[in-house]
Amino acid sequence: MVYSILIGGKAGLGIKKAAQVIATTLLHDGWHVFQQDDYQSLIKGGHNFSIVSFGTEPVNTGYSRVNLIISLDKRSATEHENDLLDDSPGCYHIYNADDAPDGFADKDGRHISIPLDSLLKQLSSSGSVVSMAAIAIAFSWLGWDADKMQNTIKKEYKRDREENIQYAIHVFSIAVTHNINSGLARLANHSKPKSRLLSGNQAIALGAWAAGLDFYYAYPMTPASSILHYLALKQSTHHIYAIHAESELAAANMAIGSIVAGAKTAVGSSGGGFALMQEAFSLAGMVEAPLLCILASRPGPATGVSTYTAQEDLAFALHQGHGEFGRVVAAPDSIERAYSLSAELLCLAWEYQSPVILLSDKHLSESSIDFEQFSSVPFADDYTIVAKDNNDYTRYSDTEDGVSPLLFPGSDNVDDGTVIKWNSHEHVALGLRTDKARDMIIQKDKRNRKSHSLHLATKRYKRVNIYGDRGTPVFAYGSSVMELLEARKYCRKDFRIVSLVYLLPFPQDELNSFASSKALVLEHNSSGSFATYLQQHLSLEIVKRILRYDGRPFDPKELAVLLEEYLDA
Amino acid sequence: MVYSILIGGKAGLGIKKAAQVIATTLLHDGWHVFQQDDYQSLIKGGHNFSIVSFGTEPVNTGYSRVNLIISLDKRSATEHENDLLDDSPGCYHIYNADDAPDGFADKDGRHISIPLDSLLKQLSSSGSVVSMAAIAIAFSWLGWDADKMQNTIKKEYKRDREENIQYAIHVFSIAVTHNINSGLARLANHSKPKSRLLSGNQAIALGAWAAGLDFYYAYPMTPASSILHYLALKQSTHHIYAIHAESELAAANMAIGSIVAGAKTAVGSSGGGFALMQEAFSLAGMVEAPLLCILASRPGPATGVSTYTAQEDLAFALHQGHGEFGRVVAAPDSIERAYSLSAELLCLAWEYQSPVILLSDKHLSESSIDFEQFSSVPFADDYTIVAKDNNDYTRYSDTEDGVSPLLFPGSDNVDDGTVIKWNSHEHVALGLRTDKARDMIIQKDKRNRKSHSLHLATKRYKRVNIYGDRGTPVFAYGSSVMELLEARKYCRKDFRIVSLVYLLPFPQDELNSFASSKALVLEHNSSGSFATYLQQHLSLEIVKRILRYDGRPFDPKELAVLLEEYLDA
Amino acid sequence: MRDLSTNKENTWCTGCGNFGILNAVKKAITSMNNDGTKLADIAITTGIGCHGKIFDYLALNGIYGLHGRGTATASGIKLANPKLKVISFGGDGDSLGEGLEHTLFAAKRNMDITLVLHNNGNYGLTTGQFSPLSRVGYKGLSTPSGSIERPFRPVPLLLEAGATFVARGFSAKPDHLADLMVQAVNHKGFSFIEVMQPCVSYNNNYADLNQRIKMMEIIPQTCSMAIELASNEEHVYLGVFAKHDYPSFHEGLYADISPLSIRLAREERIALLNN
Amino acid sequence: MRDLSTNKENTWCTGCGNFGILNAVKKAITSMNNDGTKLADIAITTGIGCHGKIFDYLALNGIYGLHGRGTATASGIKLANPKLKVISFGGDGDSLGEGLEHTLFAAKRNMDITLVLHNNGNYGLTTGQFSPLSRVGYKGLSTPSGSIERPFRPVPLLLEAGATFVARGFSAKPDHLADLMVQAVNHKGFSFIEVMQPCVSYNNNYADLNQRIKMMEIIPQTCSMAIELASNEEHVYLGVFAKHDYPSFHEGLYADISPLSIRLAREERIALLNN
Ligand SMILES: Cc1ncc(C[n+]2csc(CCOP(=O)(O)OP(=O)(O)O)c2C)c(N)n1
Ligand SMILES: Cc1ncc(C[n+]2csc(CCOP(=O)(O)OP(=O)(O)O)c2C)c(N)n1
Ligand code: SF4
Ligand code: SF4
Ligand SMILES: [Mg+2]
Ligand SMILES: [Mg+2]
Repeated sequence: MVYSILIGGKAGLGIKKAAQVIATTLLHDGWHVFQQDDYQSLIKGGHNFSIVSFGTEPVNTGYSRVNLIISLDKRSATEHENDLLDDSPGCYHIYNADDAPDGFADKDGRHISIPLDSLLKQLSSSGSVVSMAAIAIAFSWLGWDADKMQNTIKKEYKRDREENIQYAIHVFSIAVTHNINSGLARLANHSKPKSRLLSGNQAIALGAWAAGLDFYYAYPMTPASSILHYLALKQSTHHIYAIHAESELAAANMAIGSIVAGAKTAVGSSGGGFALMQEAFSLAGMVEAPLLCILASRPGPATGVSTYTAQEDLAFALHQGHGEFGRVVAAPDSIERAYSLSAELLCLAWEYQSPVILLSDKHLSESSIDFEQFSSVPFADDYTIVAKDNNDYTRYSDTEDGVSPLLFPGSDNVDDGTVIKWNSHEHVALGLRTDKARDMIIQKDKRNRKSHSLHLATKRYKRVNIYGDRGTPVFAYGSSVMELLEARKYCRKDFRIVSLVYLLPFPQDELNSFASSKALVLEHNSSGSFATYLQQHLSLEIVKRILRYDGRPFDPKELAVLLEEYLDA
Repeated sequence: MVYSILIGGKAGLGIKKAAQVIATTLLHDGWHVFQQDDYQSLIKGGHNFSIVSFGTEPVNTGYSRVNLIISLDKRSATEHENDLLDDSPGCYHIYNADDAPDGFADKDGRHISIPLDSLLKQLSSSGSVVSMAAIAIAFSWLGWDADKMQNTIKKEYKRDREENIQYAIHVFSIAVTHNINSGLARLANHSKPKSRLLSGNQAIALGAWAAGLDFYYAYPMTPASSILHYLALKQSTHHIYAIHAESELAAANMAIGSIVAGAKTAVGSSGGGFALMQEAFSLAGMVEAPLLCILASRPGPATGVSTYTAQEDLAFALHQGHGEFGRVVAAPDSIERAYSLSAELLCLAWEYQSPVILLSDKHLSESSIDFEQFSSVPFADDYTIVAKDNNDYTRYSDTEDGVSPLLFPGSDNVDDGTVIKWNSHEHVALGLRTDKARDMIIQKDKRNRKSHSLHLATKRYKRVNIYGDRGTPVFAYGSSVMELLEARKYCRKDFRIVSLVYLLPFPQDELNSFASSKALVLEHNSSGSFATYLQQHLSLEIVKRILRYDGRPFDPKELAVLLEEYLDA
Repeated sequence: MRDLSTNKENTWCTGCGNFGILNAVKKAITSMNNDGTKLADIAITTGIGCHGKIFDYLALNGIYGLHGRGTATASGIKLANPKLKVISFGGDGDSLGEGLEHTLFAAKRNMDITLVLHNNGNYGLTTGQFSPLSRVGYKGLSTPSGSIERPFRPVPLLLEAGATFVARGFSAKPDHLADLMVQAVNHKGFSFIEVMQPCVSYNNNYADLNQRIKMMEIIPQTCSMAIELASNEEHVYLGVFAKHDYPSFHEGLYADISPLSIRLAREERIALLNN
Repeated sequence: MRDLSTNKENTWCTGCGNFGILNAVKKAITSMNNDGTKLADIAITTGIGCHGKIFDYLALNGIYGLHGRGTATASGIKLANPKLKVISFGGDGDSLGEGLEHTLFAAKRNMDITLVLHNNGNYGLTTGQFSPLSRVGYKGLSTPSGSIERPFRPVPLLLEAGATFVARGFSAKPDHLADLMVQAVNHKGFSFIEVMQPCVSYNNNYADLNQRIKMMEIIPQTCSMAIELASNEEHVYLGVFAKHDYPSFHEGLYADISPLSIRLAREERIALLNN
């Protein structure tokens, strides 16, 4: 069973934080959790809501029809009026009596009002702590006691501690009188105090860091910004430097500079910012810079819809940058996989001196799950120990696998006799510019061989995940896989989820067995670019392309109904 | 028969200009000509050469094995020593006795030296007129007389006129004593004084202008720069404004601004600059701006090889810009077609309010042919006459074909009641920003319908050219088609050239009949991206991908030999 | 005059300085309209950020373009139709970070447009990161230990770049600001208004500004006096720092011709080509 | 010291000012090497243009990057390894046009790198189009009737942006220029040298410059004096216009730590994560 709590209200009230506190408390109790946040491009006001879904099994995506709704304002009460599950007992919509829609009343004993604002005013508070009410209500619903609530708030909120607690206790006691206890028992013996809430972007950041990341350059852009913010916070403990540059162009070119000096470096943005990095991305291809690029998508084109989710950038990622050069494009299909994939990609980039793209989307990047243990992941070589006598060193020596040894200016094994030259023009082995026909062919061939080596090397990782062992294959990548995994729990018909983590090179070996199958494809865009890409490599008979392009993730049960319909067809 | 003259020497000596003068004189005499220029990224020195090929039939590309070589310096004599046709009579290599390679001598009566520098010094000239020698030698070889030469020089050179003529006469008389007359008769009754030399970039510029272009924004980048230069020269006569902006980002965003104000506008660059325009390109998709983009390719990635040719940017052009939006990508397969295609694309852009890409390459953009008559081409509507009462106007009204009427601020049919709002965010019909699920779907669907309409509309133009009516199809696009056309003159085996002028939408109707055929593909890159693209849409059996990626065009006879080999296979 | 408002829900934080700017714009447009400027002849452009939302709240023609490119799109509009009065609204991140180049080149060219810079000292919309105008030590999500970069000085910078009208206003003084806007828009050439705009959520300097502002009654006589006043540490001077005459770019390009009005017809073009 | 030359054919026009700059660089590097700077600890970056070719003629470590992005790549190098002396060579189109933003931000941050600006008043390599430093009326292929834009004033502009060492040299005075280069590279913080560089092919101002140059013996005492001298219409002043102390960006970021030297090992990282 999966249960869900939705908290809705104005931006700026701390709704996301309240949801995080609830989710964290749940996961320490041993629950698996999934938190997703729906917010608008504004700072205060409007309508935001966060959903925490939890269960005894891993929860792969959030549910939009929920067991408990906490509406802090009128708009939330209206917008979510119909989001309460009606087939389950113990479901309640607690709304703010002081800011309720006209004529909104408890129709069925499940819509209950509490005067959240007037209670707050009684305590003559500033009003910014109204989200404490959400915590109080949730705790009461979960059957947790006031002590646990107090301790939690103490731990999680630094400011206005006393006020917060007083208010929460007040609301809690009223909630208790309404007897909204869900009856959910605390999980016996499953307490996991070491577990933590981890977002997709945190997983990406930490995976790259675990593999050796030194520098991160970016210009803020939703939904990639939190990578920058998170890494900036870690400077002193993790010795990672996160630099907010003057633009994406600056970020990408600075990143390549840092790579020239030997630092493991990544950049990240969303589509618009990544578009601005394209000349530099191509530069990485030419100079053979191992640049890890994180592309977290949102609906486009142009500025698009800044705070919602989409998978519109696949073809863009596959073909970015002018001219020919090799790359890898891969998309994590879970937050855990985001961690390991980010590490794998940094390693591939360095081993094969190539740009790589980690493709994510808002839903994966900004949602969070419970996470217990950081596994050991591949680590990128630092290439500081190479042959002693480097005086004949040439940056682009022509090798069999296309990979030329790396040396870095200023590093210990480099002396005054060495000359290390990287060049954005076509070049000879030494790194000096050329326009000669023969030289052009040599270096292009070298890079092509390297790209081939890089593509072969991806086979050492798990490029495709297949979930399930019978039924129609349903293809997906990125956060769509999370939706499918969760929907599968409710689907009476068998299906297999075929999840492409590595998208380029196309994981042909792993997928050949699906040739000529009937299949479904799920993706979050209107053009079916992923389905098209699949068909370019596999002769699939795609029975249905399930396309969603309104920026919202699927509710898993809703998706299950859709899947059943198409699986029957 | 096709004849060719090659002039080689240092940059800065006016070699290209001399070749143009020869080519122009030839075409006025009724010859078809093709001029191509091989130059390096430098201003003075190095090694440049220009080739003028001419014949009684249209010449589609230049020949690198030639009938007459004029080497102004040692390097040219060495580099082109083996470029003389050995199977034809009347072939000569005239080199500079004062700057000749050691031991270089007239082995076979065809390598003849003239002391070009000392002759010049006798006239105590500045030395910048040494290219006059080329004109003199060529005229002598062509059997033209000194008067014609004098008149030509007078007409074509404004500076140092007297010096030029004196020197040319001097060289001419010596050349005559060497009796290098090719024996080529002047074409009887074929004088075409109205004919002119037209480069690919001029054709592109004039085609767009003929269709109504008002503004051109660019930042110089070879091989696109000459569009900017050419249009800048035409301001007062043609009422076209060519603006050299501070960067490609500026150019593209200024262009969209001008479109908002109702101007027909284009931008142009090569791959690196176009990469910098990608965010704005996506903006054009979202705001529905009819932006004509000219992408003239050179070898990449990054800075690449700035003055040579390549076709590496097909996938880049097809998939550019983040997010989903429609576009057309088309590549002229001749300089004439560049003129009409440029016009067609501007019209399509405006009718369907979409960005379009004209894909060219250095060889097509910077080579020149004889051109007689500018045909009437489609003309882009100026959309200034719409419904009278515009007070309910909404920029993005939801229409059946996806095309919403256009109005421009400040234009005569717009009054104070009208509000015209373009928006880079997802928007409602009025152009105000939205993040609502329903609104997102409406506008995405509208744009998709429009893209479909746009794609259908391309059918009104000749999207595919098929040359020949039997034999194996050889697929190509852009300047590769010119090479094939010329090679076909020498190929003993029949083949058909299948030239895709419109690349996106894929011209399926025109090509379905080739499904399952054996085919060859010719393109100038190392990855075979065009062949891959073809196979994604047609089940071709590609027997051979002929890939050339050293920046140089094929010599047609050399290509013919290759083709024969593969056609036999 | 018709209403300048739209039906779009306003999503600025309560108390945000942007409200004052919006008011000032409406006042300025109303006054210009009274003086004969048609609404149809006004076009606005914006960048992306809290400031950019002003686009949605103004029933005026224009384009809500890309982050940082507002002066570029504005320049394009002006060049195509010089009759239009073009006003661009930019953020400090937008116009002096991502789009610095376009801002300075518009000034250099003396492009006849107006840039209203919403200087709230941070990136409001993306949750308060430091901006090119944030003070040293500013703590935002990307600079949790405090920014180590000195801010640009917008007025001297724009003057140096070539702006021919440079002023400073305050969102809490909408009448004064409206007056500056009218002057700026009527100025022939590039006009720049730095608007001090408190951001209640991330950089609430309202009280501080309110206490430090000082009105300039006249335009400083020399450029160096203007720079000194503009960068005074104690007072935040408001008013016009500099105004001088110089031909604007479009005049240099095509004098007083309106390019779209002298377009050649289809047949004229083909005839000219074959001439 | 080993030879600083490469085997790459030099393709600058005979008489080009770039030769003087190349000479000066070699002199400066030799002198720094004599004073203990290892060649291995120097890195150069360049933009694209005639100036950029200096990359190929110098046997020094570095990257020949993209047009306009030279100071960005230089900044990235410096941040990764602060031990390196990083010198960026830029063109006027490159560093003040396409890459203006990076140039001004490097100055703003007081990034400890040196920018040598090859001011030849045009885009040499792309056949002489006008540049951000071309005078009004300059005729190039993109401005056949003469440029209508006023040039930027590089010295005042960079000063305003925050550069802490600003100087001007002349390609025909390689000894003086070499000396400026040594000072600039040794300066802690962003150093900028505008090098007046005749372009014999498109902007041959050698004679004019030669006659107008004037050496400054001392650093002007105030910023406004510096600006006045730098923008003097009659004389082209050469020398150091300003030099002051301010912490450089990398010191602000991580003091005197060298980031790559304190990298955590693989196991330390996993352990820290699971802590
Ligand atoms: C190319 C690009 N990069 C990043 C963003 C994300 N973004 C939107 S607004 C903004 C900064 C806003 O700061 P500012 O310009 O000062 O505006 P304010 O919100 O403070 O008014 C950023 C980084 C974007 N929309 N486009
Ligand atoms: C993105 C991009 N745009 C355009 C170019 C073409 N380009 C190469 S050099 C150059 C201008 C050179 O001018 P400048 O920087 O002044 O250098 P100079 O040649 O005068 O030394 C241009 C426009 C390019 N390489 N990359
Ligand atoms: S975040 Fe700041 S600038 Fe943005 S709306 Fe809120 S107060 Fe205004
Ligand atoms: S074009 Fe000018 S800058 Fe370039 S090499 Fe020649 S003289 Fe030097
Ligand atoms: Mg701001
Ligand atoms: Mg220059």
